[in-house]
Amino acid sequence: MNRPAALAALVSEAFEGLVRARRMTSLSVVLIAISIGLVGAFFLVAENLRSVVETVRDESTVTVFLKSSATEADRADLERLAQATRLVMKLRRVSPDEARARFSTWWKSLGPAARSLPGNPFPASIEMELEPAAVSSEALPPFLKLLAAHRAAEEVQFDVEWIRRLRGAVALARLTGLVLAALLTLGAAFTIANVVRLTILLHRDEIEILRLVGAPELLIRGPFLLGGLVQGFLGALLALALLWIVTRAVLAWVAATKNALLGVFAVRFLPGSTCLMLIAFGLVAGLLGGILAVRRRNLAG
Amino acid sequence: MNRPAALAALVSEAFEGLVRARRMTSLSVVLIAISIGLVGAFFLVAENLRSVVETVRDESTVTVFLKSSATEADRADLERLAQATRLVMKLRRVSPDEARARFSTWWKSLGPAARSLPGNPFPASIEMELEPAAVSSEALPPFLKLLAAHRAAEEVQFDVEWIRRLRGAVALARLTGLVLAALLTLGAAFTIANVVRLTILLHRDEIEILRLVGAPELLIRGPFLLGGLVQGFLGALLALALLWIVTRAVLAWVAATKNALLGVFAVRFLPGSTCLMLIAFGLVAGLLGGILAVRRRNLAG
Amino acid sequence: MIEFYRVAKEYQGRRVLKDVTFKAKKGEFLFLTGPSGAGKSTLLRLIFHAEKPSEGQIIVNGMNVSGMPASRVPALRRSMGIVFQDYKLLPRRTVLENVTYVQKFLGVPAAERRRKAYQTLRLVELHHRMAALPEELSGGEQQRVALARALVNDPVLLIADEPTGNLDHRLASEVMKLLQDVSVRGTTVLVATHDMDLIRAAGRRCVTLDRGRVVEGLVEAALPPQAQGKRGEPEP
Amino acid sequence: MIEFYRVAKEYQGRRVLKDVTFKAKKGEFLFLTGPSGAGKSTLLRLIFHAEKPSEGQIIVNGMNVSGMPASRVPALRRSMGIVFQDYKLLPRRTVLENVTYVQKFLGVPAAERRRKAYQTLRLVELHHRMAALPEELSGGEQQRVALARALVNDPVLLIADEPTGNLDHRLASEVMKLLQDVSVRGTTVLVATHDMDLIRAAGRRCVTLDRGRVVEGLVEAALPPQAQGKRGEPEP
Ligand SMILES: Nc1ncnc2c1ncn2[C@@H]1O[C@H](COP(=O)(O)OP(=O)(O)OP(=O)(O)O)[C@@H](O)[C@H]1O
Ligand SMILES: Nc1ncnc2c1ncn2[C@@H]1O[C@H](COP(=O)(O)OP(=O)(O)OP(=O)(O)O)[C@@H](O)[C@H]1O
Ligand SMILES: [Mg+2]
Ligand SMILES: [Mg+2]
Repeated sequence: MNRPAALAALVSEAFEGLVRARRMTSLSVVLIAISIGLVGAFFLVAENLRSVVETVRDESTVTVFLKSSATEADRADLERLAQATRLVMKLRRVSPDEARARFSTWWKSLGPAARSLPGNPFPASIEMELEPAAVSSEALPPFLKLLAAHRAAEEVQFDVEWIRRLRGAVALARLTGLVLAALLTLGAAFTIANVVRLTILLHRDEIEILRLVGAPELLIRGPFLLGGLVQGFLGALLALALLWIVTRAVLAWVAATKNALLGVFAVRFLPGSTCLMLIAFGLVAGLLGGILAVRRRNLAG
Repeated sequence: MNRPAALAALVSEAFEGLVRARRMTSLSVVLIAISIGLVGAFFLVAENLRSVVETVRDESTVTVFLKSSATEADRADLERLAQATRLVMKLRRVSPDEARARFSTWWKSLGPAARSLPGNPFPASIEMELEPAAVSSEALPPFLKLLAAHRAAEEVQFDVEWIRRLRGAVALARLTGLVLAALLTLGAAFTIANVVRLTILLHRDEIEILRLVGAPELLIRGPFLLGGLVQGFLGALLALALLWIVTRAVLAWVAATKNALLGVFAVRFLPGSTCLMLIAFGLVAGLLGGILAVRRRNLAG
Repeated sequence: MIEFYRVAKEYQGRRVLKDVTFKAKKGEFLFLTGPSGAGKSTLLRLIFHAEKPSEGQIIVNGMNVSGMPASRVPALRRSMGIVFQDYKLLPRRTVLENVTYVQKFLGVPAAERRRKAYQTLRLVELHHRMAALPEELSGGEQQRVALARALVNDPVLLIADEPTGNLDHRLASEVMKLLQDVSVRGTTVLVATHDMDLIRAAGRRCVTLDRGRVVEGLVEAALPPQAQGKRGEPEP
Repeated sequence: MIEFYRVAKEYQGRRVLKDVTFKAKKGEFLFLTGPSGAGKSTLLRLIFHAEKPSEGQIIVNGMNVSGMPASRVPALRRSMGIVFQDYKLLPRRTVLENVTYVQKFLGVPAAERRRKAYQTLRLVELHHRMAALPEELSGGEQQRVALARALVNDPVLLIADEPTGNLDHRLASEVMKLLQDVSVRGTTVLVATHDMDLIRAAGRRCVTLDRGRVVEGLVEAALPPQAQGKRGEPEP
């Protein structure tokens, strides 16, 4: 037995089989692409919503609006208070001018008007960006109370309910996301295994004949295993291509739409590592599907 | 030809076929269930995130913090100003006591402490809930400017950037959701059609024989059509059952977890109408799949 | 009943039937013979519209088969009984179901189907295997099931492609007797075979094909073997 | 070479082979005959381990087939050439691929496979149809492809189940001549058939089965037909 030639024959057989059963092959590639594509779509959405999640984290900021009577010593005192706790990550003073400038940036058309206001209606403030853990920390309420009681503080703004809700939403979305991702992954593996199994069922007559004429098991199963692998690979590539096209389309839509609100999102494609992961997933699923499908029990038909 | 008997034979044939090919049937039912389940999962997530979306709408509120010197006339003046525009949906006065009470509800453990504070650090305010369209309206900036310039206003709070971002996030999520739902629906229909087609491919030898012995086309195709319908129906039922179990599981997890942040979500199952829609989807997809699959061209093998 | 007029059949440029003309009257029993690959099966397949002729006219039962719309083909085939050379039994159905499958959908009640199938299977000595699947039958048994299926519905035309190829002598003669009985009752019977002994024993008209051509339109029985043995089969 | 010792085979309680004992020596040419359903194919299937015997011992080529592990079955089958009663050709492969499929995976180069296939197909007069698919062949042509596949690899044992059932007389005798040549070159040949003429013409040993039992262990050729015609086939 000439091993390299036999191997070459096996590989060529697998490819010929895929080409001969063009329709079946494209069908299973598309089914696999759908499965992997859904997993990919999930990651894509997650990737693009990450900025929102990060925004939510950014927003856990306590703003202390200062009385106009507040002195430099008052400010330093407030800052010392903040730094004494482990809750605050970053401190930033916002002067009334800065507040007005910020307002102008947000409302560009209003900028000149804001600058020409008699006096400055915006109070000075200190923004205290909290540590991520701070929101649910037990030390936060006393700290807020301390700030509110400070003589220089006009108003302490920390919309807890709002943040609680958002955090809940994000946690729920994460949870559903995880469940969904797990389901999708299982579904994709299941689909691929079954597509390979169906291919085998479709060829059960051939398999019976090959067995009867003494074809080695490796030769009978090999092409299906290889075929599963190739289909998994092609499916993953197709899925990535489809996702890329969808991403482009969304981007084009976002760019074309006059809705400025969407402009804040830089629609991103999946990072390279995720793409590789999806391809690996296709390969592994194809191989596993093939292995599952060609167990002797299944081949016996 | 005895028509009722023939019809009964057709139906019984379809069911016998499904039972005889148990493995194939359960396989395609599961594949269909996965397809429909994904669509359903999407709706389920959408259903449960709707409250968040509604929250975002709630939050387009302008809060005018009042100077302690503000008189009743000032308040009425501000309210008049607000009502003169078409931007404001609802007005609400928040007294310092109310603000403190609200704070206490949010931070239950802090309630007594807040009440025992010397004096009341919370300023009075007027909350102006905006019309949904107001956020992107051109009339909003001048209105905000007007409010800020009012003699009784200490501070006008309307975190535009924040709202812009959230609105963008919601819009993007909606868009991705729509694209995803469309893809999922297409994917489900495609899967079902192809599962039925594969069933037919698996029976191509029988179909050829039936043709040769003069079986009427209706008899050849009927069982596959009916089979597609039944598989679609069973798949939809299975999908709903799976989704229900997942919902229960998430609910149990939320209840068991100590994370109070998740408590704000009442995890809901799909409304009855959506369930019916999914079942109808399964039926239609099964039937369409069957029709597509049994076109003469496909049956010719 | 069956009329071929200058029929030709081509597959990808290969002519497997050329200028075939013959007639079979109602109730006639006609043999079709010729060496392997002569075109016997192809000729039969033209009759039940499994293939379309490349040239010529085919009239079956007064209908022009060559130009028949697809929608009328099933009824045409149901009016015939066909024994295929490779049997074409439904693989995952019992013998009973194989024999009466089409009747079921024409609304024939189960009891009647069973009775009819039993009677017909008795004729081919397989009534005790009604519940068996084809793969549980021997080659000859499968062939007899195929014959029973063709006979069960009292067809006006019976087409049998090599119906005794896997049967021993005794069964083969039984089957031929059966076919002759059927033809006596008015059914036109057309049997393709290369078993010259059968043809001789039956003593019926015979059309001989060779490489797609009719070389002998009419061979009466009991002629000396040489009359058909153009290609010189070694005689026992 | 082949030895059956008190072999029995049962399917769901039906005994289709009972107490079968016989021997075939290396290079011998042995016929197996008997009426339809006698158990010929079942006996052959036991030899290449497509079925396991319910009782008894089967020795093939010095190996005990009855207790053979599944992993050694493919090699056993590759050492034989098998012609199946229903041919078992790969449906979507050309004649060439059908004949040399297994060799391809044993690393035999394409040119050599082609040459060998051509030579073998010439013997059955099908060398001009190497590119055809089985469905494009007549029944007899398919049967000859099956024979070519069995012969192509110079097997030590050739098993042929009804190899001439769809062949005309001339081809049938050619095939028998071919099988005898093969046996002369040292291959053991075992042919199941109910064509008594063939057996008589070949003049070889013959095992006759009836309802699963060996009723005649040894029938020499050229005996008067009555000697085998126990069940009374009508003679021409
Ligand atoms: N679909 C096809 N494509 C190409 N050639 C075909 C096709 N069907 C049949 N042929 C060829 O036509 C010729 C006649 O075939 P046919 O089956 O009619 O022969 P036959 O007389 O029935 O032979 P046998 O006795 O072996 O069954 C054969 O050479 C065969 O190879
Ligand atoms: N898988 C099976 N299950 C049940 N019965 C079977 C099975 N295979 C064969 N038989 C029965 O065993 C008997 C012998 O079958 P076998 O195929 O060996 O006959 P044979 O001698 O080859 O007949 P033929 O000449 O018709 O091919 C038959 O009655 C057949 O129905
Ligand atoms: Mg033929
Ligand atoms: Mg047999």
